[in-house]
Amino acid sequence: MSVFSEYKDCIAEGDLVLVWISRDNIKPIKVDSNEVFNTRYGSFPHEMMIGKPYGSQIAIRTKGTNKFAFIHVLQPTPELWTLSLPHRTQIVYTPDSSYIMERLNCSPRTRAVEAGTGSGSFSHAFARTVGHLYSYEFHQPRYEEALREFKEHGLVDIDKNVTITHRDVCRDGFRIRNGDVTSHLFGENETEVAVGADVVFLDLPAPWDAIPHLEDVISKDEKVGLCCFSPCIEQVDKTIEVLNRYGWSDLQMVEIQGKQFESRRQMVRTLDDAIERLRDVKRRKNEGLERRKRMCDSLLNDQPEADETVEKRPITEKTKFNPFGKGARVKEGDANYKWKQVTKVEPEIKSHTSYLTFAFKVANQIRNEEAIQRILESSESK
Amino acid sequence: MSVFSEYKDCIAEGDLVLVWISRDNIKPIKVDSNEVFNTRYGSFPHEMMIGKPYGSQIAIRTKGTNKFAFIHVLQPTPELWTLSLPHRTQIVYTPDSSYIMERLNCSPRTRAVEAGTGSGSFSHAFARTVGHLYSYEFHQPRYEEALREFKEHGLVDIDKNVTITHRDVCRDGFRIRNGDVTSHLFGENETEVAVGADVVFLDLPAPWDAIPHLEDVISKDEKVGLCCFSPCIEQVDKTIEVLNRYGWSDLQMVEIQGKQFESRRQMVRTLDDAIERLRDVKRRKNEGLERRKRMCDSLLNDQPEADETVEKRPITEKTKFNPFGKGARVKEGDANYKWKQVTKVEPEIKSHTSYLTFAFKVANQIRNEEAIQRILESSESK
Amino acid sequence: MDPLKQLAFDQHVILRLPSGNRKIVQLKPNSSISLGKFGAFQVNDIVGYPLGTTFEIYYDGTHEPDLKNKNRTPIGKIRLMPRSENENAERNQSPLPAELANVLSSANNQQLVNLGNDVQGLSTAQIEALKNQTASGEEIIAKMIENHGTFDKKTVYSQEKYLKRKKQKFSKFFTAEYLSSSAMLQFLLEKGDVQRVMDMSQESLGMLLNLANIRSNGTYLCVDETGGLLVYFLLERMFGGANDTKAAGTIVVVHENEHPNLDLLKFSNYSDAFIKDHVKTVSLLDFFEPPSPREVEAAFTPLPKDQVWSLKAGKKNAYYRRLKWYNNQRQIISLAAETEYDALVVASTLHLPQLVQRLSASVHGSRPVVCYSQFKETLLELAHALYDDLRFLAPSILEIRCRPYQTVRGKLHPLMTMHGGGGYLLWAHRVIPAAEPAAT
Amino acid sequence: MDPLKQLAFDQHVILRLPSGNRKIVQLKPNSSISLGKFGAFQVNDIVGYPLGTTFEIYYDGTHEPDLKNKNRTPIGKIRLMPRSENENAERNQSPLPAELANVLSSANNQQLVNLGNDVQGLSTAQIEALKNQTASGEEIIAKMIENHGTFDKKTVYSQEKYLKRKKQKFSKFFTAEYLSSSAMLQFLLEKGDVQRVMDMSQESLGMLLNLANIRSNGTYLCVDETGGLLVYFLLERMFGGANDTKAAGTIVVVHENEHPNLDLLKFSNYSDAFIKDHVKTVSLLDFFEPPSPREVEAAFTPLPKDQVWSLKAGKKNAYYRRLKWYNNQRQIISLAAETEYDALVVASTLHLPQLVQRLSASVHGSRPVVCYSQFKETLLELAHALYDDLRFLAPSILEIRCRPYQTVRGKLHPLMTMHGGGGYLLWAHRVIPAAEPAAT
Repeated sequence: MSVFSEYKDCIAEGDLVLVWISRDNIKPIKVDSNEVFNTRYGSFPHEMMIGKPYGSQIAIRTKGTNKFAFIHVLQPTPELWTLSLPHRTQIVYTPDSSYIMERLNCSPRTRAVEAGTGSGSFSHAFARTVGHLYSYEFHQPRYEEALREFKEHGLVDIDKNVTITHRDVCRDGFRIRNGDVTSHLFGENETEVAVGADVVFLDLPAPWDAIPHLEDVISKDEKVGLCCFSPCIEQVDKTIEVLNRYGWSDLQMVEIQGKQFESRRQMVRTLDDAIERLRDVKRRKNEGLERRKRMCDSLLNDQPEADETVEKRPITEKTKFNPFGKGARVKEGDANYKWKQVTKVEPEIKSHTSYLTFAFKVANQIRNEEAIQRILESSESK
Repeated sequence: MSVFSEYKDCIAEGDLVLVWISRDNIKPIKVDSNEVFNTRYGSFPHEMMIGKPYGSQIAIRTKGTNKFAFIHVLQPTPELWTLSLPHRTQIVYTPDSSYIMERLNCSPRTRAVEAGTGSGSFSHAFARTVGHLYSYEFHQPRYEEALREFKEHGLVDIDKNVTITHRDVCRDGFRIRNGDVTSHLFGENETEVAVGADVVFLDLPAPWDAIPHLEDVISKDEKVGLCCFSPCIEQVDKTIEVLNRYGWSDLQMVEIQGKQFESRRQMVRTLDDAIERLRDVKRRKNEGLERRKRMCDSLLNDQPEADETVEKRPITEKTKFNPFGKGARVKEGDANYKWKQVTKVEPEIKSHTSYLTFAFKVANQIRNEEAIQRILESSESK
Repeated sequence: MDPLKQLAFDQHVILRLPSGNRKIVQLKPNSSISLGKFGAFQVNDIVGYPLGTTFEIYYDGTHEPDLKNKNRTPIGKIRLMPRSENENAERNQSPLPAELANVLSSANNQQLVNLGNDVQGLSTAQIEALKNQTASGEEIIAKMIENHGTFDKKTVYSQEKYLKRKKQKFSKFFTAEYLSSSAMLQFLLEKGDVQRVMDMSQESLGMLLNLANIRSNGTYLCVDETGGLLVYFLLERMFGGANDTKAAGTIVVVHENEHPNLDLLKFSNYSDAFIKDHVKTVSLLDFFEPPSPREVEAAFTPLPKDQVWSLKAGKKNAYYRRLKWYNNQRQIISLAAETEYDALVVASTLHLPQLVQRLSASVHGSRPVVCYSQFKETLLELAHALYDDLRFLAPSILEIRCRPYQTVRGKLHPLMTMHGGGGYLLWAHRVIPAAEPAAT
Repeated sequence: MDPLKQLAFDQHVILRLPSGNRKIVQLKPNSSISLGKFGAFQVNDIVGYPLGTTFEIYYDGTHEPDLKNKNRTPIGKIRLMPRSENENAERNQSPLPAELANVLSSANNQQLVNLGNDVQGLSTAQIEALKNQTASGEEIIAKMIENHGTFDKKTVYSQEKYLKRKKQKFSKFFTAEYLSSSAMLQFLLEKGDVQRVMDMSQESLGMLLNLANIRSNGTYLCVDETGGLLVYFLLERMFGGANDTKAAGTIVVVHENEHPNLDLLKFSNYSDAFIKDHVKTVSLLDFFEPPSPREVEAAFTPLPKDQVWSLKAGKKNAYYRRLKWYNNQRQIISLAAETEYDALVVASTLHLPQLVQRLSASVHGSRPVVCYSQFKETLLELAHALYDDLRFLAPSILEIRCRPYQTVRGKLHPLMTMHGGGGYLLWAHRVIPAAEPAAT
């Protein structure tokens, strides 16, 4: 079974595991009891993971410094995989892929076509959800890499729900025939795969060249949904033109904008405290002036040393009242201060990925009149 | 002096005043001691406003119901005017106009060209800030209405900083000559206005037709900034093409997105309270069951009436513990409950107004070599 | 007929009207459905066509006037909408709708002076008469353009705006769509039930489903204050509307009130039996204070079947009542104390830190915790609480917004106004903290 | 020469570099300015040209190598950048840069296999040699394309990306711009001073200036924790950089520490005298607890001028010290107790409800109160406080965001990544509540 399609309880030898080091450092590993996972914080023998439940924190003392270091070991999901995967191309991120899947109503009943495979990020999300995914990749090295990866992840195999095909769909269309470079294993008398897709996702520089070929592989007796993923607005324009020409309707282009927020704290600094601080500074300044004057006077007048204890206070100290910890390094959330919870958007936001152009098609708008009559008659006879 | 360009202290007869009834109901009135301002909450005689400082709340008791009703009287600003003005066309809202003004570095030194005038929303903001505004409107009734309004607002007059001209700038350009339909009052030997604009704002359906005419009116010895305001992306495309052709550079198109949030409160409903409530319901249900059983038993057994007081509690009451005021109408912020401050975006947001395309031009990239030499020599001799 | 592909009898479907509004209807055999000003039709006339088909209602003058109720919309006939009309955008290169092809237009509105309704040559009465005749929406609109005094003074842009408005007013067509969870959400939002659905949006829910890794064969713990909408989203993702699925998968709904509220599921096309199999409910009280297994087992012991059969009628009934109680108690114990869930999905207005932290005790390691809230501020409080709790990995607050465009060639731009809101998500993973290893 | 139109000696200007980075420099006569890898130039060569001019630095081989410091950038010559290069976008219809006109390209990257740097025929050493010769950036890039092994296997899109990257690396041009307040903000953000400028954005500041109705002849109360940036924005809007303005207008800055921090104003081109005239500062303590006028008047009485003249030297000095103190105290009293401000503008990390409510006592009726904050949550708290205070009308929280596009024909799209942040604004008006009229 695929580690992506089955919930696993404990980590076993040979499992694909995602090691969470930090938010932007998640590494896939294949568990091997002879191996060690190295980070700059310390080394974690795979042995420590085996038998532990997924989600476990693995903690060590580092050799040299004897510091506490840890990682978390997670079971892969398509969304975590997207955060960790090796980029072969620009990838489709979860805000886009999740919207596309929801808008095209993806479920175990779905038969989906995806071109191109790219880094396989969206393929994993599709594979988790749909009945079958037909993925196409035109770039030979990327095709081979994706095929190997999908096999390793248990997505491509007999009984599995992903088929990947090496193909320039813009030139050669979507039909998968015996002899093509594809992961599909043809049966004895099988000459062509019956794709019958009801969901189509095109992540291609020129989707308009691929759209005319879709007729060969889409389902004819139901509503089919399509999404084109294009970075530039001019691509959208050309896509709309061709979609209209080929009988797709209900066109709508949308953008998805995703933002992530950090949870932070800001010190609550009251006006009263700020004023009191200034008052204190002023007081001390005046005291300092007077003290200096008195010292000067006493020096001149040669008075007794009775006052000395009072005067010995260092005159450099400006203020003792320091409600905001100025000058010190105050840690956010320090219990000695009051804090207000605030959100902060990530410093760099993904302000644009691509435009999503949706369209739909019901190829054969016909009904079986006889079947309707039969149903009506049978219900009347009841 | 214009009520828009001079801070006034108190309301006087004849003043243009903005009456704030509610956030989306702001009405401009001309103060006239014989008039009454009517709202559906009550009638406010202008008399009550005269002599009061701007910003005053005017409060009355309504005649029939004797209810407390009030309005606020404000001095107009371009931003408040934008919220209250009669829409002759789509207007430029403050998030856009403020960004344009800032990006084009508007100040009292600015000489601005605006086409078209439209509802005059942006004209008021320009007039507040710039040295001079040349506004053009091609639609005759709108031109006349804007002219009347600008005069009333003290923007157009001798010594004032707005000139409005009736013109189809796409066809006839921007030059203002003696004999044109314009608010400019020509001097005796003056045949043409020396516009010399360093800021240009084009809110036109086809800005590309106007751009070639700009050469006549823009300043030549400094950097000139331009902004085109267009709702559709195809307009941006054509605009970019023409801007490139006419030597404008540093092109950048942006969108401004403005959101407004309401400050609200959400009741803090703890899990413990919710569980306690269920416990209470269950207890009462059990008690009810037992009570009914006991009443049944006592009826059958014909017991004394000693227990009656206890049993008379109405058995319909489901729970006495009602920490969240269920069933009652709880006002947001009711002091009997705990609340969390939350923000809520307005129910309908302006998701798009127009694309803003900026471009810049330095016409004459030359310097006065002699002047430079003189400065250098004089500084050396010091 | 496959009710997931074709319009089927007794199915709930959602109709899209020319105004852009939606309406949920059930396709009862031999009944009719009225769409008000957009006409009325016989259910039998549309059943069997693919879901997503657009139909036009037309009147050929043969319909019987309703003598009892003159205001009742007469039932028209149905034909398939010709495809060229059945589109938001134009098919051909020219962005000009056919209706405007032979009409003059102005380069701008310069000559246009607003005269209100006076420029429309047809009186309201004449238009009403047209409507009651055989005239289709298109014919009415064509007549109105013909009789419009200053139509040629408008720009093409203004003409198109006019046309669109009139089409929305006089066209009589509708599209019958599958009632997906997103369609139900859209319907409720348009209906004004924004608070009821906690201001959710399709994009936030789509993100929630993916982040929570929802799929068939999972067992999910869920708090749903929307009356079943969230549960419907989960069901659709897990089973795709199929009653005959072989897939396993369970949603356990923990509810705040004595009885769960999943009313919206009655519009779904899942059978009661299917829902009973795949959706379990348990109150917060029962979940956090389940009965003790020992007491339950002590109170009742199921009998072997043959012994039950031999019971007398009265006793048999009592036995089955007790058995039902026993099974119910067993189920509560199982859901509350014996299940490690594959995700926690929360959409609740209860104070989140307490709720999420306590429910998460039942979530398996490495599984996602996803919480929807209308307000970012409540998630912020939750995020800080989860940060301080070692059982949660990397809580993040997310905002997802979809921005739809007017998707017409030559006039592409984002919609000018949109419904605000859409809420926020918190995403974290349940993890199992390790004891700090002893210093070596 | 008008320093607001032309590059002037001793002026601070901001230089835009091919990398998109910015650099603030002062144009000292007879000095040179180094832009690192983008070359170095003589200030005298650019002064006098209009602000906004783009210059190219070129080396014709005549420059003296710096024998003492080989790493020092040699000073090149200046010429005006030909206008066709001086653009982000292409002039002509074809979206193809001239460099690619005679190069083959592929319809897609299908044939492209990533081989790292090996496909570049020129070695790093060869490129370095080219750079040290007379070669201009364009010549180097042309040579690199020529020697690129698989350039013809790239799509046009990929080729353009390559070209852009190389241009940023090897081009030697810069644009000398006026140092506006927005430019200064941009510079500080790029420099990484995000916290110092409270994560402000140009769009939020622009909105703030308009909402606060900032213009010449106003008297504004201001709290500025950004070291003077906010004050600079106000000054620019009020006076447009002109030292010789006849316009009145004052900014009163209330500061939290003993001394105000308006350090950034030293990069502005306003004279010290101008700033002294138009920017007054007073500490929070002095503002809220000003000296009593009676005590100040009792402590000192200014003498008529002729009496001052007749004072002896020592006494005269003492008199002037006392007079300075007196004027200072009088000014504090005037600013704190005798001025009704035309707007309150706040950018502070102090607890806002207290701060804004107390400062607003000095704001005239009908005048705006605008508060910038990096965080929406602190403004939310403020909004609730102002709602409960009848002196404030309709507090609103606003978010303004600018979304820039890659503005190239045929490849229009929003920038893929952007700096987050930009803060939020609260906008309200100061009003004067009326007593509830007696019931009649």
